[in-house]
Amino acid sequence: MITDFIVQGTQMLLVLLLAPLLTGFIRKVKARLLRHRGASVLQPYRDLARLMRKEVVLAENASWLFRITPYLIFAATWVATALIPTFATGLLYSSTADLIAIVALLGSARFFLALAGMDIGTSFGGIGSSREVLIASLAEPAMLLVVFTLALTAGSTQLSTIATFMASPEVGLRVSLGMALGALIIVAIAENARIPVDNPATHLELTMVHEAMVLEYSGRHLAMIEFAASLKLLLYTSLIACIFVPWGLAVAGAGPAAYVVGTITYIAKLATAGVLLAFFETATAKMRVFRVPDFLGASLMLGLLGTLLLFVSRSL
Amino acid sequence: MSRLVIDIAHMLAGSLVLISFMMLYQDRLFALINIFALHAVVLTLSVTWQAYIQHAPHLYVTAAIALVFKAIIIPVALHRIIQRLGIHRDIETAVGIGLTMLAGMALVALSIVLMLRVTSDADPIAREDLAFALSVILLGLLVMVTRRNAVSQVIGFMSLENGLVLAATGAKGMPLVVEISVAFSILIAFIVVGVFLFRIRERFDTVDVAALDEYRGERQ
Amino acid sequence: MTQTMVILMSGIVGFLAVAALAIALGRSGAATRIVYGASSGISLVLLAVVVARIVNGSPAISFMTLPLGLPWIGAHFRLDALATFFLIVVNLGGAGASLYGLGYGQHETAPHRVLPFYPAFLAGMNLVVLADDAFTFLLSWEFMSLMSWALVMTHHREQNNRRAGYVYLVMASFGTLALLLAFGLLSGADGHYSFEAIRAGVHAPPVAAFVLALMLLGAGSKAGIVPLHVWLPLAHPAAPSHVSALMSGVMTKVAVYGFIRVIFDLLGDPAWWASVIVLLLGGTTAVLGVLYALMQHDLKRLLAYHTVENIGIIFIGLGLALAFNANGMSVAAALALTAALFHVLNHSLFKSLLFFGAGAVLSATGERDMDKLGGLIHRMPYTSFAFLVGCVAISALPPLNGFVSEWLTFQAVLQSPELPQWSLKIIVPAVGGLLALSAALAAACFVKAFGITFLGRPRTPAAQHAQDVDPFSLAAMFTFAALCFAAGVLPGFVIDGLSPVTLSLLAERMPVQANAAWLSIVPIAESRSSYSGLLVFVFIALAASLAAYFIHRFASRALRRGPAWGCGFAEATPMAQYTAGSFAQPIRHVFATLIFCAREEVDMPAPGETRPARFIAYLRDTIWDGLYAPVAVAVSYVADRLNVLQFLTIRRYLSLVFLALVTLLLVLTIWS
Amino acid sequence: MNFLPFDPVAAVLIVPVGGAALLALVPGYRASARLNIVISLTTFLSAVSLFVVDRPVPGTYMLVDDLNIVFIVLNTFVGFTTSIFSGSYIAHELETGRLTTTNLRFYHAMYQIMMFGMNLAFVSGNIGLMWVAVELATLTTVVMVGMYRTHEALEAAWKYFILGSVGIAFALFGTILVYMAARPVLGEGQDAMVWTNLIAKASAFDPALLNVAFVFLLLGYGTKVGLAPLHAWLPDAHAEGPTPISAVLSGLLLNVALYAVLRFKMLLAANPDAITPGPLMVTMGLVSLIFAAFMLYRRRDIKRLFAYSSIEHMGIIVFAFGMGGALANFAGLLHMVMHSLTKSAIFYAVGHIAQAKGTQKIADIRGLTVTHPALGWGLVIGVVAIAGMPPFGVFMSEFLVVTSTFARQPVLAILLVFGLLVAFGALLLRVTDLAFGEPQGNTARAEASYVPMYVHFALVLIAGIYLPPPLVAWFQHVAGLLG
Repeated sequence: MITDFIVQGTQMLLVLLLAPLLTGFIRKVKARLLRHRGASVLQPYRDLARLMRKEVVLAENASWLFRITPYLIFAATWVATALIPTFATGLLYSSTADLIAIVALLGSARFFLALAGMDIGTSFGGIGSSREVLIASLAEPAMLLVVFTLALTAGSTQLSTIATFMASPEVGLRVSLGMALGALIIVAIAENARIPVDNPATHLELTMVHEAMVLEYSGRHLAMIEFAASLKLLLYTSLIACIFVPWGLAVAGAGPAAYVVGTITYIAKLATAGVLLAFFETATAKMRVFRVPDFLGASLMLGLLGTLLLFVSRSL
Repeated sequence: MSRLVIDIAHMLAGSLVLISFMMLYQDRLFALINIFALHAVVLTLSVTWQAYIQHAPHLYVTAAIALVFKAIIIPVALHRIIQRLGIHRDIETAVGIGLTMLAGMALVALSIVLMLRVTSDADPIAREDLAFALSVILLGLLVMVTRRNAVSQVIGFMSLENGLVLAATGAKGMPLVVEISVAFSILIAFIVVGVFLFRIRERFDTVDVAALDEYRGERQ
Repeated sequence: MTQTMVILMSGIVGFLAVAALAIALGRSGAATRIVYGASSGISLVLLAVVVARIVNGSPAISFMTLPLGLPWIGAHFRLDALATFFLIVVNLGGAGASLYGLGYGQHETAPHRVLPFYPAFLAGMNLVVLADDAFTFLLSWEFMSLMSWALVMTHHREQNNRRAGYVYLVMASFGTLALLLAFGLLSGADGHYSFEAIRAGVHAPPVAAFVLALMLLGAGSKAGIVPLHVWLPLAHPAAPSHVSALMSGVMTKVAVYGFIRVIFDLLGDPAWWASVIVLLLGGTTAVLGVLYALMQHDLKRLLAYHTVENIGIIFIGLGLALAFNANGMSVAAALALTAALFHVLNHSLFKSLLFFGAGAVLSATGERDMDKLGGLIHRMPYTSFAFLVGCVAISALPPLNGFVSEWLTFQAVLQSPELPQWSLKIIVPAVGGLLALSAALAAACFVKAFGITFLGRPRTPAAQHAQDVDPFSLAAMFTFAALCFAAGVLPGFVIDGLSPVTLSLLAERMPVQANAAWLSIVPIAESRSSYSGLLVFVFIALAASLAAYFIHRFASRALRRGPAWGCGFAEATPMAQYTAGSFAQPIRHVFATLIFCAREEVDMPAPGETRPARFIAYLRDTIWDGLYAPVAVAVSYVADRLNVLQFLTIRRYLSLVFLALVTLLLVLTIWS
Repeated sequence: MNFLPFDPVAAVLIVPVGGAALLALVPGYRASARLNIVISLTTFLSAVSLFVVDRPVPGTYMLVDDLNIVFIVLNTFVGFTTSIFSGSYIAHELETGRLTTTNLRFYHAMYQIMMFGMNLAFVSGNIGLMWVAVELATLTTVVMVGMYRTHEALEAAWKYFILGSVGIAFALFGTILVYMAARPVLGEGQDAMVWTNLIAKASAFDPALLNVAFVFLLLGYGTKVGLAPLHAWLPDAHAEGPTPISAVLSGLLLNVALYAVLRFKMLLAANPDAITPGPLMVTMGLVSLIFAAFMLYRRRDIKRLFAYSSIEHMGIIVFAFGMGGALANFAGLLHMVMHSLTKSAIFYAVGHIAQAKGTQKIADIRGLTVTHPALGWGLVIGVVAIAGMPPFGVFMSEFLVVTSTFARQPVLAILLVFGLLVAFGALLLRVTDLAFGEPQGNTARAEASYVPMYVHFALVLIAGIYLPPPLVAWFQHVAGLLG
């Protein structure tokens, strides 16, 4: 019991610690790929600290909603992330929410972010929110279809169960799982506002989505949001990791040794994911907003096909 | 009951039908009226005959009414009306005479088929009578339907009613026959007077039914 | 007949008495307070009675027969588990709406057109749920429609409201006639109208098929299944807001009740393919409903359309239940049915709440058009908070109740692999996808609804000078908000409360939730899936407050108000803010181009021209144009053709008679 | 035990006749209007006494049984309420000068004669007598339809007269045929025309003859029922005559004719070999229903609108009897009663509305519930009731017809439902215009007698929820006889 508690706690802290690092790491790699030296890997931590110390400049007509939103987003994302088996399955609170609930938690975060974008009443906030909900309205179903595929394969929506199942030899290689992976990656890119859907670095008004929503935020609020963003990125990477490369995950109740191994493999996975993402982002260009639906539609199709092919492969 | 009796009844009833046919192909009002008078006379005869063979004295009353009222009063009245109202004398028909005749044939055939097949066990007179009565009724209706002007329609109706009387008298021992014929005479009187009244009240310029239909709700 | 029944019946009689009283009181000022006070009182009593039944877990079914209705049958009433649950829904909504009405009713311009019908409407809904024979059922059903129609006609001087009332009542009686036919089939030629008799009877497959179709037409048209939904977005907004709340939140549920009662209870077990129809209808309804809603800029109409979406979700649940039940998977069936019923309860809660909010906005600003509102969160903090809760709940976001029922539905969808039929194997996940899509779109829809109405800067003086509403309305809203929260955080109790229903209809129930760890809910087994609204809430609350605490404690807490940054663009006029239309533009571009033939027309003046640039967006309601307009055209065509017969000459009429006679004689000749 | 000093049946007939004579003499419309009410009330009371005294033995001419007892009482009741309504209606007509006092003498006398005719038709136990009575009633109404002497009125009366006369002729021929059929069995003379004998011996009659007879009777009396395509007289007669007459026409005369048809249907039902009249009646009923339903859409005149709705309902009733069977027949009988109560009430409302607004054009009447709440809501209630909405009585009958039909003849039921829906659409459309919206036209208060209207509605409402057992028993018995 106690150990479980400790494990859960460390898991929660671990994700907090690793999230900015991952962001920084990806930036570093991208910079390298572009032959810049790039900022230090620890830069995100510094940014967060700086932002937190700065005073908040709040628009006159900002409402209470605008002020509490950052904390809500952060909390929701954090809780969601904390429920994903990073280095060990069968966490104490894993029964709190299954995969569907995790998706929904992110949904709540987005809901409030979109509202906050509209609170000041600037056109940019409007652009951001309306585009964000458009993307979400396609990404969420795609995500859920991926969840279906997994759940129908593993017979559960409980991440730990899925992970253990995927680790088990009986999975084998399945077309539908491949499709699910593809869909999930597309969703992850869209959800984290990465190229080609959105560009985390740009502030070019007409193209930005996420940045447009948070345009009015400053100081600690902005810090919370940035933090939440990087947590989300971590969440998706570790989600993909724990589902599709579940190896090395420590089983609940295993000794500390297993946990250490789990942690190391986990970090390794993150690193590879980061490098891959960086490669991808440097290789592709940002697409027009109204091409995004097609992009996501593809993932929707993949998800659906995955679900349907599942039965075919079952029946074979 | 001797064969002769039946034949006479048969003959009279049949001639009624024949006269109805004559009405069908009349195209002049006065001629039509005269023929109707003839119709009434024949009816009188047949009713009288029925009264005689059924030993039903009250039928003589009916016969009398038919004679006086239909054969004399009404035709005269109609003549008057036509002159008074200056209705032009020839009847514009809605359907061509020939077609009307054919329709008449069909109707007679229909009624005979229907009736003969019906009362196979009833006594022959009644049967024949019914058959002819039905055809007279249908022919009368046909006249009403195919003629455009009110007078000829009235005549059509009256011949129809003659058919009824024929049937009623043919129905042996039927009560109320006299009352009914009286009632009908009154009805017809109403109609005729109605035609007349409209004229007097300056309501309608002609008694062509089409003219009545000018005044119709919802034509605003 | 038991004491409970007596109380319920006297309550209903009480409603009718209040209606009579309202007529007597006429336009007197006190009328509003008296009527709504009495109504809420009675509803609360009825609510207490039925809730007590659930709490005591008394499974006994109470009957009552009155010497009314059809003479040789009498009026039967029956209170079983299903009825109990729906009575809770009805009277909860009734009590809330009446409470709200106490305040909102004061703004009513024509109270004498509302007060007599309002309690009668409540009585009608209660009667439908209690009725236990076909005649009583339909009588109450149609009475309910009639009373709500009268309420829709309250503001009859507006052409649109009259049209709404017309379309509504015609659709309603269409539905009733369909139900008539359905019951005609069920009760047979010699009229076994009592539900016992119908239950006892065996219904051949074709009969069952017809009944299902007719029920989908009858109950579906009242619930608002696409394409029978057209009356709903017209009628619901036209009524006074608390009535809209009742119509959207409760009356549609009564329709769902009718469907469940007939299909699950009276008809026995329909064949599996029945579920296919229900599922597909549910899926389409859900998605189309929310898309319609997204296109609206009238707040109440948006809510009304959104009701269509939720009905779709409920019917998806019912369809799943049918599918599993037909294949003997009663556990899964119980799960699906529970999900559907849970959503019934949820929707009645948050839809009423949202309509209350819309009504508050309406009475504070006199506006229903979102494009004329904005920034209300500053002027009406309480209303906007309650409305926000409603939005979060209806968007199916944890930890509120909307999420729980949709989560359960998803869990039911995930049972599909065990289904033997291939078509179901394929369709169920696809429908699950539709469900997910509609959920996501719903979130978008309510970001828009709340954002445009309450956030940003006020677009009109009306919005600028709005004041928060009276305590009664607020009380009603906050009660329902609290209920949404409770149902979301402690779903286990609701599920256990629903178990008698599933037991009575499917002879199966979901596992007992009350003693699950951390009050989490476990549909099948914890290893498969589980969710704990309580923990999620606690964690979020903790995390948020921790973060806030640490930052304020150890980092800065300084704050300065300044003009909005907006990339340096000074915001010109509030009207330049994003409007409902512009917010929905991307989604319209993606989805509606196909479904609503949406077109956009940009008219940009050449440089130097002084005329303003124009942007016009065209939308067509394809369903109306494709389905209803033709009917209207056809009817008026036939009417015109036949109308000639009013203007014939006497001779022609005579010829008609003549022809009739000859035909009949001919028929006779040929016949014999 | 017959403790009454008088014979109710005789009273029902004699009172109106005497009244007519009296009214013909009384000058001054106030007195005569009051007298009219008193006479009608007396007739009604003596009819009610039929409930308490034991029924007279069926004689050669008179007959009181389960079928007609209800209709006699209903008839006299509506006659009574209408006389009240007519009182206030006539007053207004005099003010506007559409009628003169001399007209009124005639009017009141005729009114009572008409009541006499209808009562006679109901109590007569003899097909000949019934024929005479129905025709008497018809002719009197013809005269009253022409009362206003406008072009339209005279034209309507003329049309009614001609078509009615043809109907009379048919009915008579049918009657003769029935007599012919009965004579071989029952011997010559009156006996062969008495209901009780006819029914008793019907099985021995020549079926083929009965068939032909029924065709003529159906068309003859059907003309007065207003079944399409024999309906042509009905809308204009309703629209152009004084409204009390419209009320009586729709409420009572149609019932009288229908009653006659029912009697003869019983006759056929009692003869095993005769054709089942069902199909004929079902067809005519459906045709009338659907035809009238569509006609409702293009009506511009408020009284003509409800006249067509009467055709529609006659269609429903005839359909119900055509379907036959315990439920449908019961429904038909119930529907007859409900329709005559509701429709006459509607005409009361319409009469006052037309007077208050000074027009019968639907287009000129708007927002009645605002300007004349009592009348406006009365109209709404009436339409709701006649459209078969609960909790009114028509709903029960329509419920029974539709449900019992669908189980036996799905297609017919669907046609029926289609007709009902179309008709409902039209009526609702009109009443929405009439009763709601921005008020239009004259908004002066109408001095009207609301009592009769709302009494009728109250009765219909009660009947929709609770039917008194004896009524049910009688109807069920008759339903059995109707086969």
